[in-house]
Amino acid sequence: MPKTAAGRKTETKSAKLSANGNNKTASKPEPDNDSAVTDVYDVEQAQAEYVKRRKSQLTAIKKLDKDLLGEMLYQMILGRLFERKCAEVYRMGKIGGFCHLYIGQEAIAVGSMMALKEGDYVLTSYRDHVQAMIAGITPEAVMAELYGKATGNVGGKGGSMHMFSKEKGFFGGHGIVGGQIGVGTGMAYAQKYKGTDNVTLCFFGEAAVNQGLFHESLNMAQLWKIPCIYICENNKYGMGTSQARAMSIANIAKKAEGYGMAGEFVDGMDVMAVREATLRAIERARKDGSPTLLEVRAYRYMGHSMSDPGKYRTTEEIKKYQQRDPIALFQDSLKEAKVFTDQDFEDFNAKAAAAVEAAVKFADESPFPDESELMTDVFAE
Amino acid sequence: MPKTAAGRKTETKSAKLSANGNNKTASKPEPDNDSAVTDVYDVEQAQAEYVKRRKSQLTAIKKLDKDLLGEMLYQMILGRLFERKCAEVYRMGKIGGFCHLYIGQEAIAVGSMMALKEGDYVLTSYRDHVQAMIAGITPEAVMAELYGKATGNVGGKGGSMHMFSKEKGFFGGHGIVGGQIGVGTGMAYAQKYKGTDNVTLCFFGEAAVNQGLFHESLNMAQLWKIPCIYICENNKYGMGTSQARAMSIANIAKKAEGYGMAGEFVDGMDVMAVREATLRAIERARKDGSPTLLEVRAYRYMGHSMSDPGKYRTTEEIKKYQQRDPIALFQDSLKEAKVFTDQDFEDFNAKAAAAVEAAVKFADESPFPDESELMTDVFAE
Amino acid sequence: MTIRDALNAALREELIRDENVFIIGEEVAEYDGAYKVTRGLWKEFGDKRVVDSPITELGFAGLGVGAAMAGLRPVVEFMTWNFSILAADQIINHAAKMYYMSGGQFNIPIVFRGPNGSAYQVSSQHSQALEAFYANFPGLKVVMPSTAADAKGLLKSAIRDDNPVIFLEQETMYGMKGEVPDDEDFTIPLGVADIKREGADCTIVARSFTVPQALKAAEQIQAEFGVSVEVVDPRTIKPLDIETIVNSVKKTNRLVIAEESHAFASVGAEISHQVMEHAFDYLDAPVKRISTAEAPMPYARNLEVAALPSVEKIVAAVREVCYL
Amino acid sequence: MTIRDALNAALREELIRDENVFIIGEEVAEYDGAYKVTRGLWKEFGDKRVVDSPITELGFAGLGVGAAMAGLRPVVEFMTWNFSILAADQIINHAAKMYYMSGGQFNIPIVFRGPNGSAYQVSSQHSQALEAFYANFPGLKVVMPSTAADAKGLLKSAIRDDNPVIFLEQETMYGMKGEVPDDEDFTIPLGVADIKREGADCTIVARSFTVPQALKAAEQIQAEFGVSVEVVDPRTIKPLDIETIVNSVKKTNRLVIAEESHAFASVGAEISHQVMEHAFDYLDAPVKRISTAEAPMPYARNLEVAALPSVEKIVAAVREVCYL
Ligand SMILES: Cc1ncc(C[n+]2csc(CCOP(=O)(O)OP(=O)(O)O)c2C)c(N)n1
Ligand SMILES: Cc1ncc(C[n+]2csc(CCOP(=O)(O)OP(=O)(O)O)c2C)c(N)n1
Ligand SMILES: [Mg+2]
Ligand SMILES: [Mg+2]
Repeated sequence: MPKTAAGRKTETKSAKLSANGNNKTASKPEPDNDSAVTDVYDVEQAQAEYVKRRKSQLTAIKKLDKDLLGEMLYQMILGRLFERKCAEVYRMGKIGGFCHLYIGQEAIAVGSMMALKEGDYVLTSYRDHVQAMIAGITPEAVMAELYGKATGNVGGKGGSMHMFSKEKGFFGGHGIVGGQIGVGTGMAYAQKYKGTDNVTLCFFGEAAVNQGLFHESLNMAQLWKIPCIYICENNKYGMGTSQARAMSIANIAKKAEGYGMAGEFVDGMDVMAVREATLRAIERARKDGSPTLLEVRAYRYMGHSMSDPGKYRTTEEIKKYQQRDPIALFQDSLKEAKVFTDQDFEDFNAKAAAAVEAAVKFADESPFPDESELMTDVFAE
Repeated sequence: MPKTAAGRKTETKSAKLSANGNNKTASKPEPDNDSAVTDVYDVEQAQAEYVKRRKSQLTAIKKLDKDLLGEMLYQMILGRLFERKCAEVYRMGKIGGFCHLYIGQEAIAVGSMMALKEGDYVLTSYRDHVQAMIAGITPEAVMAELYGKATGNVGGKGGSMHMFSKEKGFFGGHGIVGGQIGVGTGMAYAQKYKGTDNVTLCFFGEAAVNQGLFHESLNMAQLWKIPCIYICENNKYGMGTSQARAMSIANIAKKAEGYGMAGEFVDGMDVMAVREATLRAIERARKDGSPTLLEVRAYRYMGHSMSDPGKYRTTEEIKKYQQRDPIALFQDSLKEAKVFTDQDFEDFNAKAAAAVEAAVKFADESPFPDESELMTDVFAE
Repeated sequence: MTIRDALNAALREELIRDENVFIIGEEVAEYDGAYKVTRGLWKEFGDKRVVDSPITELGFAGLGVGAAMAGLRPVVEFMTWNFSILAADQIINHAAKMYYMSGGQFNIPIVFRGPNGSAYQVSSQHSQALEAFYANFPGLKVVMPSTAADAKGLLKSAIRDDNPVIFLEQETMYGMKGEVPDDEDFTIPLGVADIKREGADCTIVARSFTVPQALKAAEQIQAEFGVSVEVVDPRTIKPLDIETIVNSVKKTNRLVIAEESHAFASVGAEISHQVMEHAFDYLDAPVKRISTAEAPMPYARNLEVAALPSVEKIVAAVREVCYL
Repeated sequence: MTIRDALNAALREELIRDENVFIIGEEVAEYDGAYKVTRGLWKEFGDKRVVDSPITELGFAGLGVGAAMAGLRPVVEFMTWNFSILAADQIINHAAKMYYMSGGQFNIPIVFRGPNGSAYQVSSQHSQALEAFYANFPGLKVVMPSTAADAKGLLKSAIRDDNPVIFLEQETMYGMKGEVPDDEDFTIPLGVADIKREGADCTIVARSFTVPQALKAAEQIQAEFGVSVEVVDPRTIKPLDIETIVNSVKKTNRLVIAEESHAFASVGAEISHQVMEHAFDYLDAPVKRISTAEAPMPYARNLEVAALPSVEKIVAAVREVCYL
């Protein structure tokens, strides 16, 4: 009988349903040692591998345009500061509904999206503020949307989970776990149908992989060579449920084989690694439409949403993953490669902080939508 | 980029969406040579492998109880003759709605179901007459159901697609492609929950594998060790669409790996091979609930349903597969093993033919349900 | 021309007219469609425009939604609407809401179509009429043609519409014949009811499956009682042309609603309520509704017939509201 | 006791009473439930009885249906009913029809439960009220409690019922308090409406979200106009206790229906139609319906408030039907 593949340290055992459960009194969880779901992301090992590829990475960094590197770092910092501010103003009651923050995962969006070209498309889940800004929606418009203001990027109609910009090729912001996997497949289908060599980046969490739509979409994508790049942001948890408690295998990239698709595992704390893996996937997709499944492993620093007390994990665990903070790692490399100095980093930080402040001010000062807006945009004319 | 695994002769290429499709006039299918979906079932190779294991199979046959072997053969013959009769009376207008025949696949149901024990459960798709009879529903009750008579096994309420018997552990007869995969997972879940070592056999076609529910169910089954044996009856077509045109890989058993599940490929024309693979799966399942995915390859001799003209395949193709007819193969072995003689085969045939005639007579003479039945069985009291 | 051929012609003309239109669904291409509505289209237009999908309803509906967001105009066939329930999340949570939740940026020009309702003993999992299911959600248009001309004109409008349209056909009606204008620009606007038969004494609002029944019932009533029945076919359920219905009721003062769907929270209930809202003082009898029995559909022919609306049931209903 | 705690108590008591009862859903166990309805149950009953599922709505609904066929009594939580749309095929095509299509052999004793409707700015994909969606299908019972006592008594009945029950809660009401009998055998039968306030001049039929609103509206109308409003809460949508509603209307001659769902083909439309059927001659004014606006739910607080039913809207409706 096959054991679950790969995986490093055994962490959680999946145990359910004891076979001798006929006792009337409650039975306690009974660990099932036969089941080998393992930790999806071992910090030490990831770091060891990172150290190994560090040298070639520095070479790669030196070859890149300084402006691009600066923009990559800036977007990561902006994303970080913007999300921190969201938490702050959410607690003040300025943002309503759900609010899912991206802190800790910045390297994924930046590394992948900044490898795109004009005409490529992006879509993601409800955890969408940072992707929206990288796509080019202004922090003002995103923050105003979070406030539910008329100046928000969708006029206050969508809120945190539903950022969109047709102009910037940003196709949302979707609230149904996994729903965007089908939609993204269709967007890429249209790109190929129209005869372009454009691609779609479709982001989703590791828990979304368990949805049937993932399976249906990947089969069609490989069958028809649809140029969709499926980026699974494996941040270890779907709400309070760790991957080990929800999925029968540890290595999601391996699922690609079941579709005959290219699959790759990527260190999501390393923005350059994300960039390079994305570029490989993009090359395949532009050539003949071949799709790719990337499993990018990172960690969600904050709770699932602003209303999550986060009792399902320890502070130690969080601290452990934070040792490999994507911004810190990237700054180290940039410094070592002599692209930027500490002063530059401070400047980026200051610029991002100012942008965030401006966004909040803009949102604060903007009006709520007119009540007549309730009935507009139901149907296109 | 990974190629699709295994597979023998390349048969159909999946080609869609040409990248340069901007011409206003219709574009013809453009074969995509990069895509390696292969024939799922090569007759010569299957036969060669069969010949190889023939000797050990004869030994196995000799070890089995003669009554069991006789019952296996009889059920295969009965299934064959019953289905032929269905086609005949369907054309006479005695059966309404859809009617999906099982001819060519008898070894799958017989080989697997006759490996079960008391308390095990079975469910399948709309192609359910033969499974229903093996479970123990009488040919009379099945035929009367096809006629929509009050004496039918569900009182005329279900028809061809919806045979059920609680008493016999036969859980349907389901019309939504793939729907029974979720239901079967739950039945096996209940078996484990109740502390039994029973298992569920869940049958479905190869086209049902593309449904999201397959993916959702297999993940849960492996995660929680649910004793469900997933039997994919790969008869090469889902209606008029060959597997190669609907699925991005050829080897369905391989999909088990994406769930860390045991997976096995089985020759579905060889009833003994099906039996043995099922017994291996049953052993795993009884031990600790471990599920298995069996891909059992056979061929659908008839159209998808009685209304299918079957233009998507050639007579040659059908004939080719019929060379390895499961009943003929089994009879050869039984004869060579000196278990039964030609006279025995004739007797089985005669008995089955009589049973089918009796079923038709019973159905013909039975009354239609009383109109008051329309509103019964909507809710249980 | 049959309804089947009228639908086929509409698809063909729109495929020719706009290269962004493509058809996707199970068996729509090489098999010519499970019910032959797409017959010949794959041969004529090829793999790019007419696409056989795996059995993966949620998946190809989602693919359609994404393709529509990116500027294509997919026509998604469900082999029957029963299977669309698997795809309902993409229809309701995605197609219907995208335009609104994107603040008017991404409209979804998509048509979901296929046969709805019963089809001669195909039993409970294959016999549902789903118009109420979809009509409850804002953001979807819902269309139900009952004649060949309506089928063609409405399908062309649906494909040209910039919004998601639920287009519900009826398998047992595919072979019904009717005159169809031979004009490539012949369309019927969505949201306009059609008076299929003029009358003065009682209104029947029927749709799809029940329209031919209502017309027959009207003839019978006329012959037997000399009572003149008007038959109104809303054709589009959403937006609903309530005005035409209300005007008819204001004239006849009596209303029977005949529908193939189940009754509870049906489109018939909605029409009944709206008529009361707009013509309360004109009603001389309570609105009478004929729907499919409140049971899953049985297989046995006699039970199926008993479950479905029929000419007899409609006649009885008219007699009831007219006190005949 | 809050509605949340009442539901929790019902679940706990039924888990103790019958070992075939188990709870499955996303975050129901270790997380104590996304909205804490299952708080403490996993600690008390363990992995076997309270099961965290992957995000796989169709899958675990199907698992529940199969387990119910095999004799268990699953309580399936949808984190919100919006996500149940993904599972609708297992609910409608499988759970609802199994008993019928198996000729009465396999009943499905299952409860699907979770919050329905809006929940403070959670936007269009998370704010739908789905009672009409499910109530259209025979074979399902549909329950919508509005008080703590009803929540407990009805949930216990739902779990003990031998049929699939759609149990619709409301997130914004989980914290509402009310008296709850402290009796393990306290149940409320499905299918019995409750008169939440007696009155003589006008009837409001409200359910779930709109019940507290209707009660407030009734007080306001009483205070301002001296008009006495009766508030009827059907509690169970299917089977619907139309008799209690009709008797109320026969007394008051006026009816307002307040509901959180969208209007088109809603449960309100059904009640309106049935009232007309049974009390046509008693109605002194057309039935007035208050529903959520016919648009997907917007995020902005002011738009959301404008979209939803409210005390003010109900007051205005009562004034309209009473000509005040
Ligand atoms: C279909 C559906 N089911 C459940 C939810 C509730 N929900 C929102 S996010 C979430 C967890 C998703 O986890 P994952 O896919 O890993 O993404 P992450 O939040 O970690 O980015 C859940 C259960 C939902 N929005 N949609
Ligand atoms: C959800 C759903 N989609 C489509 C259909 C129509 N349909 C019935 S059988 C079938 C083909 C299924 O093929 P497969 O799973 O290979 O099983 P086989 O018929 O070959 O036994 C289709 C498309 C259906 N019944 N349910
Ligand atoms: Mg996650
Ligand atoms: Mg098949």
